[in-house]
Amino acid sequence: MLLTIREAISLGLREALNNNDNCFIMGEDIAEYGGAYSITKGFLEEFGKERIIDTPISESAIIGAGCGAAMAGMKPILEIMSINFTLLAMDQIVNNIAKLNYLSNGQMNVPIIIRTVTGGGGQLSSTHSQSLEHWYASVPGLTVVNPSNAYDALGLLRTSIKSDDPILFIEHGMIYRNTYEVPEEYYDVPFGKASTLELGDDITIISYSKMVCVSLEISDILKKEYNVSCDVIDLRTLRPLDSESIINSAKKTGKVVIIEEAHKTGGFSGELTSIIQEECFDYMDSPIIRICSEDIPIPYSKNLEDSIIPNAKYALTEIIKKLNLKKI
Amino acid sequence: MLLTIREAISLGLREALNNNDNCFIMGEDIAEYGGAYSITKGFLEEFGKERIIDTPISESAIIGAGCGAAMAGMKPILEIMSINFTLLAMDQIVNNIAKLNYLSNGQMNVPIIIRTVTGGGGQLSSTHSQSLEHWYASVPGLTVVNPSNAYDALGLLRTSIKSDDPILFIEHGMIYRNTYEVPEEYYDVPFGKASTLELGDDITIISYSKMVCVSLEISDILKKEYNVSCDVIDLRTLRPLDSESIINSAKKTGKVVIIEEAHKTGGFSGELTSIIQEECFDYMDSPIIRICSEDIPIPYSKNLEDSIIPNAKYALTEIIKKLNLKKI
Amino acid sequence: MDLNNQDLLNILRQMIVIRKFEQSTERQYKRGNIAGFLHIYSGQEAIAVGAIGALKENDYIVTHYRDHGHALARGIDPNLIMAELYGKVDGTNGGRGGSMHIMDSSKNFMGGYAIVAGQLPIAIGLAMASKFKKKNDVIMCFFGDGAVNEGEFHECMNLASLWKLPVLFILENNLYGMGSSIYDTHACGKDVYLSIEDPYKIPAAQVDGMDFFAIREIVEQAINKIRNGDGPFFIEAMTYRFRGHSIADPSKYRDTQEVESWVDKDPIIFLKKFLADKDLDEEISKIENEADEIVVKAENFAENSKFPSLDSRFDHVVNN
Amino acid sequence: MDLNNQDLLNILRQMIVIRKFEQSTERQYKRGNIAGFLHIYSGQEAIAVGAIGALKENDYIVTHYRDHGHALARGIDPNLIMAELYGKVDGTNGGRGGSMHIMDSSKNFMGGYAIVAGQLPIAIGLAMASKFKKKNDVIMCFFGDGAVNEGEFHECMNLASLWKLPVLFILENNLYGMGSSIYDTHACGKDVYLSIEDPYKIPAAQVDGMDFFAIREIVEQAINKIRNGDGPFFIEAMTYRFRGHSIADPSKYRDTQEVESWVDKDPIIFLKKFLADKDLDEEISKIENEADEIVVKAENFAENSKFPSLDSRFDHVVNN
Ligand SMILES: Cc1ncc(C[n+]2csc(CCOP(=O)(O)OP(=O)(O)O)c2C)c(N)n1
Ligand SMILES: Cc1ncc(C[n+]2csc(CCOP(=O)(O)OP(=O)(O)O)c2C)c(N)n1
Ligand SMILES: [Mg+2]
Ligand SMILES: [Mg+2]
Repeated sequence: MLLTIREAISLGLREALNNNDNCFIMGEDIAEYGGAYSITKGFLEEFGKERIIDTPISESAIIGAGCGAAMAGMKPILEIMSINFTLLAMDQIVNNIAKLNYLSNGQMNVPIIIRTVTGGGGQLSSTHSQSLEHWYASVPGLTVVNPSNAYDALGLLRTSIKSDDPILFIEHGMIYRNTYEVPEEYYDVPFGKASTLELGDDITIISYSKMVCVSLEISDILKKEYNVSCDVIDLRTLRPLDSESIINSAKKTGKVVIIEEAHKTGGFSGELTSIIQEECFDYMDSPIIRICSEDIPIPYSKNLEDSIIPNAKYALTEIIKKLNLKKI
Repeated sequence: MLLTIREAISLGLREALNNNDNCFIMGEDIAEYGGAYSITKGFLEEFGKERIIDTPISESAIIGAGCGAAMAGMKPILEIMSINFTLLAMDQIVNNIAKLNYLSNGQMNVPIIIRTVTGGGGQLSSTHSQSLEHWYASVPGLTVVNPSNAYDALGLLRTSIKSDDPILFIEHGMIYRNTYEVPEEYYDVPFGKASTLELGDDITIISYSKMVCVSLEISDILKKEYNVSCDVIDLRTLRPLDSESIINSAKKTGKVVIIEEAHKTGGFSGELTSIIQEECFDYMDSPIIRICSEDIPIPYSKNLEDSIIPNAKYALTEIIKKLNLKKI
Repeated sequence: MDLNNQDLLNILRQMIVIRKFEQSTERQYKRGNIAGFLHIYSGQEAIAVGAIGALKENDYIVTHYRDHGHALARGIDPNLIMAELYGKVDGTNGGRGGSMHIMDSSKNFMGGYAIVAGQLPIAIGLAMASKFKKKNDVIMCFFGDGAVNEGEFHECMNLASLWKLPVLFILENNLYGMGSSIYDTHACGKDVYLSIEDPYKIPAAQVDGMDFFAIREIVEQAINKIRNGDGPFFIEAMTYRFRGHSIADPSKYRDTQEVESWVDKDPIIFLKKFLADKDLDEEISKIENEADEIVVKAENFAENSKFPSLDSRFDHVVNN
Repeated sequence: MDLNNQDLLNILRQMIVIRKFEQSTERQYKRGNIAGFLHIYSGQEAIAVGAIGALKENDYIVTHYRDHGHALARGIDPNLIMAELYGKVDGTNGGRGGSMHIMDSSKNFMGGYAIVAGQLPIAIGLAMASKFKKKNDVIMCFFGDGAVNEGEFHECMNLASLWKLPVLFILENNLYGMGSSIYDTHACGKDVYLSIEDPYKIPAAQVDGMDFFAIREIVEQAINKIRNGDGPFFIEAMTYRFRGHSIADPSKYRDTQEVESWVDKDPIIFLKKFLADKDLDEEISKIENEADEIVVKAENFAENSKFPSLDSRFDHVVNN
């Protein structure tokens, strides 16, 4: 069936609610309003207000409450409208949700899913356009999921629902409407397994979330116009990270490009680079190329925003220049 | 004069209060109690309660208030007992303090200093032992200072006080008592200039904060027992970062070790590695070595904590193994 | 409050300019000249105009993302505000902020903030500075009913009271935070002011937010007390937004009867009625025309302004 | 509350065990067997014993870092608690938590939390689960007066009330948060309960925290109401910590007179006085001896337990 990412996520949430009586959804304006991104539209009518819970604007208490409910055997799915607002609940996520299993020596599980929306591109200015998933990906105890398409969104959501670990399920606001073929029959997508969306020999392109779309666009042009074939690797989950796929591909191609929406300095691209240079030192033909947002707060003005967040044109220019590619 | 880091910081704060009538200090238990780490002991008596302000336990409002005061021409110095507690004020730091200058197109300065304490090693368990400075170092707009000794602490604090930018001044709880020679006469230490504490030819060791002590210990042993000489680079400020010093040293030695207390995955070591491999690709003899805390919440038990946070013994073992060094 | 006819006409003019400005922003959004999030102030004009008009030049204002009305009431040039909405270089923030972040430090208009309740601590800090410097400046801090549920709100009430800070908190209670009714999100229901005075020892009052005179009166009283050194004051102005939460919101969660009953209390019509027997019809229709002109001028100005140059994007990330 | 002599002796015993346990932890800290932060509960025993004793097995408890008293009152083996303080593998948390994080899920003791107010949202969530599953379990949530100033506290009061959750909030108001007096940090002064009932519509009461009977009585009433489906209840127990904030604190900010006046109200002496004319002297001195033995046994147990193996450090970071 053809599904948008939005529909795929809605479908997965419906499944979770249908299959698990202890599963409930809560968040700001998710019930009556249907969610800021309409993911839970109609859920209130379908599942009732005990399971589809509108909350006050109290991110910290809400996320902490999700933690407590999970500890008591529930399966809470929280929606936080924007990853920017998770900053208000950072303490609950990092100090309680991520650590309780370890701190209690395995006595307490926190099987919570926190769904939120990352990224810029909507002219929402600097406080509403950040990509912060790499911070969470650096916290032991968390699982960080970043789907780039409807197939993965549904498959990873199913795995999230089965998991007993706390999960940050991070959607990108600008690709909700992208449409993909998704099987009717049940499948899921495991954590820690990247997917190779294109197979090639010359360059490895690593990305996740919306930047996968950019990667695919580039890979296409590189093939057609430069006769260069790429492995396009979609990490799918930042934590756990599929180092193996990255390493194998880097060893094969000897040339790696990482495309990430986070600011360059301190983004996850540094981690990826480090792993590759640690494991593939002798295989690399040239420096790993990082294509990221510039180190500038994302401004409102469209031309400025566009010039800061990576797009295919910019990425291509960089790659061609740095790898000295020639048109056929 | 001989000063501990604690004394150097106290001295710098006294200077600031004496030289700038608009400077005030606020934080939890900094006045009457003298500060959780006794940095502001005696300040209340010396400067009065209008300038040495005890606050309720309200991190978000306090830090945001510092922002507002700075916008109105004050020079607020805030103390947050532990970098772990800054998570409760993350939104104010990241969305207001870091961005207002940019967002207002230069109309609004936020010349605030937030002093806080990072690191583990005190058996404070997982919520009180984190090293989170690399998160802040990834935020455009912030300046992130991590002194490793009394000379730098005082010199960097003086620069922080003169700066019109928002500064996170991050101290390490386990080295406050270390003693150093500090000049009587005025000096300061600029941002974005690393210091090379040992000069060598064979290996570049990069670190900051407490891990500089570890680096110096290792460098000493490497020289004496392995006849290996090291550049020991103390970054001093993570943002702005002195890429130049790093690059020059890496080009010279061709071997780089980064020692950092943050968890390995997603720490700042990845950023450093990336820069080096981007700029010194052809100069590197072997993969850059990252020595960091393991990806585990820091537990209370001393033997576990010690096994997770890098120390000289562990770092040395790693370096010797990875670089295949032989005793003389 | 001693207002002659000319004063009243000025006030009406301000309110009409805001209304027409907002109608323009909606149009321009649909044409694609404005983007991002856009929150319309229509219906709440009496509050901005009533409150801000009582301030002196040196006083400060902070508010939230629904900030066009406050900016206009503070006398910021509509051209610059509109240019900001268009993302142009002549905008108040040079196009970096957009609708949610109008800032003009030359008018001590310290900005719109887009994180709910995030501006309250800023107000606390501005007030600390005012007090520290013995300047007697008042800080006027606007926010919505949704902000009351953020913990930060409470931290700020406590600090303002403890330190007797010169802040005038103005809650624009339009009964909804996005699609959520205050009855579903606030334990004590709509009368928020009742939960301020006792726990925080901050004098608090509720006022009809559609009635310019009621607002101006209580605000003047409050400002007097604040300048007198009595510490903070809290005003809850009951109001309604005539449009959806943002331009993307069809506002289906409110029933038409409710909406209509509030539209009947339109603050502009209210003020016009008050002026009805003063023989000012001609002046009023002149005002309407002037307001139209102001808005058209602003649109043209914004249209003709340039986008910021790409090179400028690096400016002001840091100073040093 | 219907307590015979045996019950009362048991209660006294619990309080004495806590006191002697705390005295032991101070000694062992000085000897280097315990490290990190250590917060002593001495002086507040009547609250933990009075409140927790009124719970059923299925009820839940969360508290803050000053948690030894609550853990002991819940019946967690003192050996395991002491082993945790020693950082040993037999500790409640296998040595991973230390003093601030005693946890025992087999007793629904969901732990001590070290971020001020961080446990309150957890209580909200446990209560949501209880309500959702129609289990009628009560969640007892302890916290200090300092926690009241965190925004999270207010968010949680609002949620508990809005959703009528089965939480019993117990504020142990010992008048100080670290070195800060509640008068300097809380706008409404020491009587926090006065700022709960009206704004949040949560019934609230203040009680003498040194008086076991007063506590048990109000807690039983509160639990009855909560189990009855009436929603949350808030108790402010006025108390005092006899020692510094933590073992590192010489507590110079409190004057001796104040300290002495509270030591005169020692909850253990209070209970002993109540028992004075019941001819139980022999039993009581037996209890004192037993308590000594329990503590010595715990020390020995902890001493003899092993440190966790280094390999085990990877366990439970995640499940999958
Ligand atoms: C911390 C945070 N949470 C959520 C949002 C999303 N959001 C934007 S406005 C809004 C409603 C606020 O309502 P209210 O304070 O009543 O102001 P109004 O829009 O009614 O003027 C929400 C939930 C946000 N911007 N910040
Ligand atoms: C968010 C946060 N801020 C600050 C601290 C440091 N701190 C630990 S305990 C404490 C005082 C808390 O006082 P109170 O809640 O009254 O509890 P008490 O210690 O008196 O039992 C402070 C400030 C912390 N642990 N967490
Ligand atoms: Mg509202
Ligand atoms: Mg206390």
